[in-house]
Amino acid sequence: MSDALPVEVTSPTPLLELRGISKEFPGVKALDDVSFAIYPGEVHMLLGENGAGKSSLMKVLCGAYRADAGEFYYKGEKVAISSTADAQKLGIAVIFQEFSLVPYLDIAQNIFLGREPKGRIPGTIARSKILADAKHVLDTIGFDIDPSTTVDKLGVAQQQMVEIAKAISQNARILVMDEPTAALSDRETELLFALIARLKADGVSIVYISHRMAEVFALGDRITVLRDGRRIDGVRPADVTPDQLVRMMVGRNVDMTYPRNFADKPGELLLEVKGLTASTGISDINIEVRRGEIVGLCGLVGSGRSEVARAIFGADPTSSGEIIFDGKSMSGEPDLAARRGIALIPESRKSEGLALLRSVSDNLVVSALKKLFPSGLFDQRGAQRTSDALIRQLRIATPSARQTVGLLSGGNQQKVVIGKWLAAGSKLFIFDEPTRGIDIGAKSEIFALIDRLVAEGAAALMISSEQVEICHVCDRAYVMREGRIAGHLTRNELTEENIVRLGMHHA
Amino acid sequence: MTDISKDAMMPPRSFLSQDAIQMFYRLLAALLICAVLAVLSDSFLSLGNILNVLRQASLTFFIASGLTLVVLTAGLDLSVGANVALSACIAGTVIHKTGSPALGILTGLACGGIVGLLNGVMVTALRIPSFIATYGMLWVLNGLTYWYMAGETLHGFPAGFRQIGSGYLFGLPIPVYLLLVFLGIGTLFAQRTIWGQEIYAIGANPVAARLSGIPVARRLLLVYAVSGTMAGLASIIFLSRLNSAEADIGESLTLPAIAAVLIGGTSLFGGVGTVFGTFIGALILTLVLNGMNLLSVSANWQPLVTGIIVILAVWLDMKTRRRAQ
Amino acid sequence: DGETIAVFTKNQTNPFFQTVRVGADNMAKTLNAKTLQYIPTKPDSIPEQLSQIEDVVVKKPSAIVFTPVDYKAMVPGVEKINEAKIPVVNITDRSAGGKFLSFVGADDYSLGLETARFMLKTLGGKGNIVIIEGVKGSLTNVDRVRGFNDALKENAGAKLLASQPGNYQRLQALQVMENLMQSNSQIDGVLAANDAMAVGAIEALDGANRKAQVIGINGTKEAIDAIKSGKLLASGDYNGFAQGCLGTMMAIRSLRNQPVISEIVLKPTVITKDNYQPFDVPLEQRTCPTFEEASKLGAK
Amino acid sequence: MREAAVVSQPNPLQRIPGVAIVLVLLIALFSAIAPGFLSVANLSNVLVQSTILTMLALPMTLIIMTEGLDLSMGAVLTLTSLCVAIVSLATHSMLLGLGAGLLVGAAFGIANGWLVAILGIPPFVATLGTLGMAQGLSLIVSDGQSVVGIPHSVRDIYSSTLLGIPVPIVMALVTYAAFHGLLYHTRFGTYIFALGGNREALRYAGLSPNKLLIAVYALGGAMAGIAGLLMTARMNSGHPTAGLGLEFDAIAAVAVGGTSFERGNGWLLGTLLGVIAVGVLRNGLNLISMPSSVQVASVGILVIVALFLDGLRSRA
Ligand SMILES: Nc1ncnc2c1ncn2[C@@H]1O[C@H](COP(=O)(O)OP(=O)(O)OP(=O)(O)O)[C@@H](O)[C@H]1O
Ligand SMILES: Nc1ncnc2c1ncn2[C@@H]1O[C@H](COP(=O)(O)OP(=O)(O)OP(=O)(O)O)[C@@H](O)[C@H]1O
Ligand SMILES: [Mg+2]
Ligand SMILES: [Mg+2]
Repeated sequence: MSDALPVEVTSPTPLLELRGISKEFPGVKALDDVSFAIYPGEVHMLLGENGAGKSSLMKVLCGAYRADAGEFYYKGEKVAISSTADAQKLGIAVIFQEFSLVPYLDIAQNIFLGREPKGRIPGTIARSKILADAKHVLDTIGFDIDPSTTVDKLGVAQQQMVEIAKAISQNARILVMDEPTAALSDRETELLFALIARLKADGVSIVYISHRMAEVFALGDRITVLRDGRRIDGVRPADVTPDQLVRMMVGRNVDMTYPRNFADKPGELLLEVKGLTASTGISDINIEVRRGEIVGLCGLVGSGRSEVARAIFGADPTSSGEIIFDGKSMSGEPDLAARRGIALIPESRKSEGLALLRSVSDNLVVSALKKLFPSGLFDQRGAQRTSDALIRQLRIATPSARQTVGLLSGGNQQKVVIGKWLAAGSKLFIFDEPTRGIDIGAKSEIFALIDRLVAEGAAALMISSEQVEICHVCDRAYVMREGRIAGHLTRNELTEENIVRLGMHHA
Repeated sequence: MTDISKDAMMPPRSFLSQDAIQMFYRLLAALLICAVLAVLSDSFLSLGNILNVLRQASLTFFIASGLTLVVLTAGLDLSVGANVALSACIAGTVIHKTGSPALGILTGLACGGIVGLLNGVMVTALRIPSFIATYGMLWVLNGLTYWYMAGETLHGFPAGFRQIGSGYLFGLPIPVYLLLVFLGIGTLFAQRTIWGQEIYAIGANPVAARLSGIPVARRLLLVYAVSGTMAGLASIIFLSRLNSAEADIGESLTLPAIAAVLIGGTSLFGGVGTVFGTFIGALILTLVLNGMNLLSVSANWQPLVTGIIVILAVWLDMKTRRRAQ
Repeated sequence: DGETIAVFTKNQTNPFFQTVRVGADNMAKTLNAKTLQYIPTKPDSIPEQLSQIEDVVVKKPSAIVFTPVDYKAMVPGVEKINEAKIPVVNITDRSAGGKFLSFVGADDYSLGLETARFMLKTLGGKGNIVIIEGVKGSLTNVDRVRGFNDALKENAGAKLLASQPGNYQRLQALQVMENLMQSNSQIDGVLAANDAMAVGAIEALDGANRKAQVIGINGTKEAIDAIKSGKLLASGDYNGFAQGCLGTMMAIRSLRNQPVISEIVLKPTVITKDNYQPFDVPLEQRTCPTFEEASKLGAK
Repeated sequence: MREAAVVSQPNPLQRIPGVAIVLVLLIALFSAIAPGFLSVANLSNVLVQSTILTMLALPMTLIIMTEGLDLSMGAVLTLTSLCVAIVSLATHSMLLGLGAGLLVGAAFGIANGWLVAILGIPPFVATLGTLGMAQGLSLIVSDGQSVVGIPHSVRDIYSSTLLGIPVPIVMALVTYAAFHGLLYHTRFGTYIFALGGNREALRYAGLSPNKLLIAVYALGGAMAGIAGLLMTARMNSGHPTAGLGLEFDAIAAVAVGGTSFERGNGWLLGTLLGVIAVGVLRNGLNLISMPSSVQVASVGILVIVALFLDGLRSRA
């Protein structure tokens, strides 16, 4: 522990310490001799690029993965954590990056899964108690919802809140949050931050993984940076600048201003949406996108941005309105849109973007099959060549193009989803939260990529919940509210305040 | 967590593709069965017997090859056997009525194909899970066939037509040539065409496939129609081989075909498997039944042995195949 | 007049039961009665036939003509019919219990015995023989195969090579035969427990360019054609038509308070090249034995 | 969070699957055209006939909710029915027979669970394999013959009544109540939802999905044992093909009843309605003497129509 930080005098021994943790997956050394200490009542930020091993380390911590090597010390005493039960006994609770919710159970049952209050008859559950307890926990985190709602009815943000409630309810001493805000809107994020402050005051230690630099400085008491499965350094937020952190994470300098060559003169009209209405809850949508520009689509979670994207792409049926692409009216299934040159990078890469069991190569060429093999005859080597080129171009961290895509880290998976549309040579790219769960290095690469695409004559429509990104990157933006376009912001008007003002209800 | 750590223990991908290794194991198993049978029965290794095995395997293979495509899309077609029965009966009637085998063959294939297409429509347009849709179809087809045949048997077909099922060419039964042809076509289609790739993609994740611009509904229609048409082909082979057709021929064909697909390493979850594997699967099944006949094992043991083989084959497959969680 | 007779048969797929049903329909029409056919949707399904009995008991037909899908398992069903006081005639397989007005059937044992005897006579009392059995445990199969075996025992020169089941199915019989031909270079005679299997065996022999004498049982149209063309040596006449029509006749007669014959066991006829003509007519044109002819059979 | 608060409450009407509509329509239709359909005797018939299928379809619902399937149920039922017959014949004891049936059924269930949970074999494959084994064993222990002469105590199970209600109906009702309580009011039931919905969640909660899975399949096997007793009682004999194919009827009933094959979305009452709908359809068609070929097709059409209606409603 040579590189351990000077520790606060009040708590000389860490609450929990991991020493020399190693974990290998086929072809990947996910963790290599990582040591990590958590002190009582601190918020410990864990940073690193996609695939750096953050989630893996936390899964080892909570007993979900068994480490190949390494030791655990709880309050200075050596302990074994070989199952989630062990970890729970030590007071460790985790909010996972992937949800651990059961869709057809209600919120209360999900929160207390495995810890149900016993009913009078053995084996049964005290229904009124579980509901009351759940209500109590939900109130603690400021989430106002009926706990007997089944989880399948909830949106992503709401599910994330339930996930948080579930972890809180365990009264943990150590709470791990793996990118908890990735799916939250600002309102919920604020609630979460307030909650974190309260927990901290109660002496709960929090390990917090995030790709959002602002959060790192707003919340963190201490920062540990991982890179390629190794612990690079541990620092205090006061002692570093964002740039330094980024350099630690990626091992080189990264420009975080997302420089763009804004189009002074937008190109010809590529996409024109007129009065689009769909049963998914959007109505009278009017949007224009020209070649060479990046158009933002912002608004609160649930304002219908994804629905607009899906309707344009033909993924949802529309009831009225017109979509004119490249001068011609268009209506039909996604295959038609794709053939015409529209690309959709969907909101959920795992369920909508990737065939997780197939290889990186298979996923990269799937949209470009017609283009790459005009004869209709498929050739594995040709596919391999194309995907190797894309892997290099996008810097996808994978042992080979043959690797199963489900084994890549989230950020690299996202790159694969984008890569498949590059291969297809699309003209209009619709990005739905393209940087969700993506590290800073990858983020700037992706923005650079989008910039290059539009510079070469393509166009982009970008949905993002991170208003900073919209403001930095977009030429102009539409703001949505309750399924309608609430306003349009030109390059000069594009500020976070304006977005919020237009997007808020009854502004 | 044991699953994940077990996964993690598996060897990394080697240069040989996973599928090739799987196929190698499977061939090895088939050869092993052959070796055991050759030791136990002197008649096993005779040319005649080997041709027998191939010919018997071919009928299962025709049905199972189309089914493989369906299973690759994570679907299932339980109606194949009933489809064979109906197609055989209709094709047989056409041959009887018109005297033209060619017309009969076309009708049989068309009938099979149309039934398959209807399955496809139920799965795509009506969005009924394939397992249930084809189970419903199975009974509808049975009802139709029973009504149409009214307990009669069709029999006695022109000699030329009968050659397809029972004739020889250069010492090899004609179904064996057909088997090789369709094995080739099936493999090429699945592995070497973009349609094949799209089918794998659909099986692996239908939602992602649709959002990747694959016309999922059309491909599924194609796959079910192909499966139906292959059942139609099997009905023609059946008709010409047995020189007759009756309403109940289908029932005993479905489960062996599914078993062949599974033994052949195609995953019911879709996206994994090959037509060649199905061929080996059909071969292994046939070999075992053939062996039991040669050794005069009571037929009471057949379901038991088949059951064990199916489980064993899939288990070994999983042991040797590395999967993402 | 106008009685409704519920006719139960085992399945819709075996041509034999079609002849039974046509026989019953014919007789009912002649006697101005009506038939209702009950057939399990899954061939030979015991639970389904039991359900059908229960449903029919609610419907109360005048009488029932009954073929049990399984002669032992259907006894509770028959008892239900008895309880409901619906007169019932048993045809084809003799039920192991219950009260019947009358039984009409063919004697499977002597059918097996006589057809096998005929083949062995043709072969000169010697040769290598294989038996292709039907569904294990079914009454017809047990008795037919017993008949085959007893005929073989009478001929010291005949050697039984194998006795394998083909489950009354053409394809299975064909494959079993193909496989048996591999382990046995000389097969002189094939005793098949029904016609479909006999024809399957013939296809296998043809395919291998081998010759053997084959016999079947049931006297189906297909078998008659095969006998005509010389491919099939003989088929035992199981006479479904007569079973159906006589069964129905007994049921209606009893309803009309006419005398019935309590047991008719149809004599086995071995259909061969020399006597097939009366069987070579469409089902509908066959004639039913008269009551007097039937009494003679009953007096056997 | 105002914008997120508009969660639609589960609308009970929306949960009525296609089968409920179909069932009401069928009952109305047959009451009108089939004389005797509405008689107490006939309705009791329909219900009694549905009991064996109920016994299979209820545990099948749970198994399907775990994203599983049990194709071996029909064959295991056949085997347990034979066991009941053989053991009660040998010992003259109905209870010993039932015990044997339960034991063999549970053993097959545990084997299924073991194959699925521990060896990780897909349920379809594992149970297709055990289907073959159970069927083979049935043929082997019975040598293809019926087993008869079993004591009357077995038969009485099927034919006697309790407070004027036929015992099989009582058994089915008790079973339904037990399953309902189990699924909706116990921890085990909660975990069944999780087995299909999110197995990882169970692991993180420190529970063993494998043990739970084995328990679910074992329950299925044991229920096949009880159904085996009913089957033997019904036939007053054991028969090596008696229950073949029943598993598909059970699966069809579950599917018709609105249980989906994904993510643990199951509905127990729907299954019961599904079973009854199949029973009503068969019974009604028999009463109006529909030609058998139409009856064959009818169940297929029922399945397709019910699922189509379900699809329509879920999309609406
Ligand atoms: N079950 C697994 N099998 C094989 N490889 C795995 C598995 N889980 C993770 N990996 C690999 O281990 C490495 C670390 O992954 P991990 O999920 O810990 O990254 P991360 O830092 O959380 O990234 P992200 O920010 O994208 O979530 C990656 O290369 C990933 O592909
Ligand atoms: N208030 C809500 N009530 C119920 N479900 C909601 C609500 N808001 C959002 N959802 C769910 O979350 C999904 C995402 O919402 P939608 O796509 O309309 O919003 P968006 O503006 O695209 O937001 P996001 O930033 O999450 O993509 C919706 O399809 C819906 O299922
Ligand atoms: Mg992660
Ligand atoms: Mg969205």
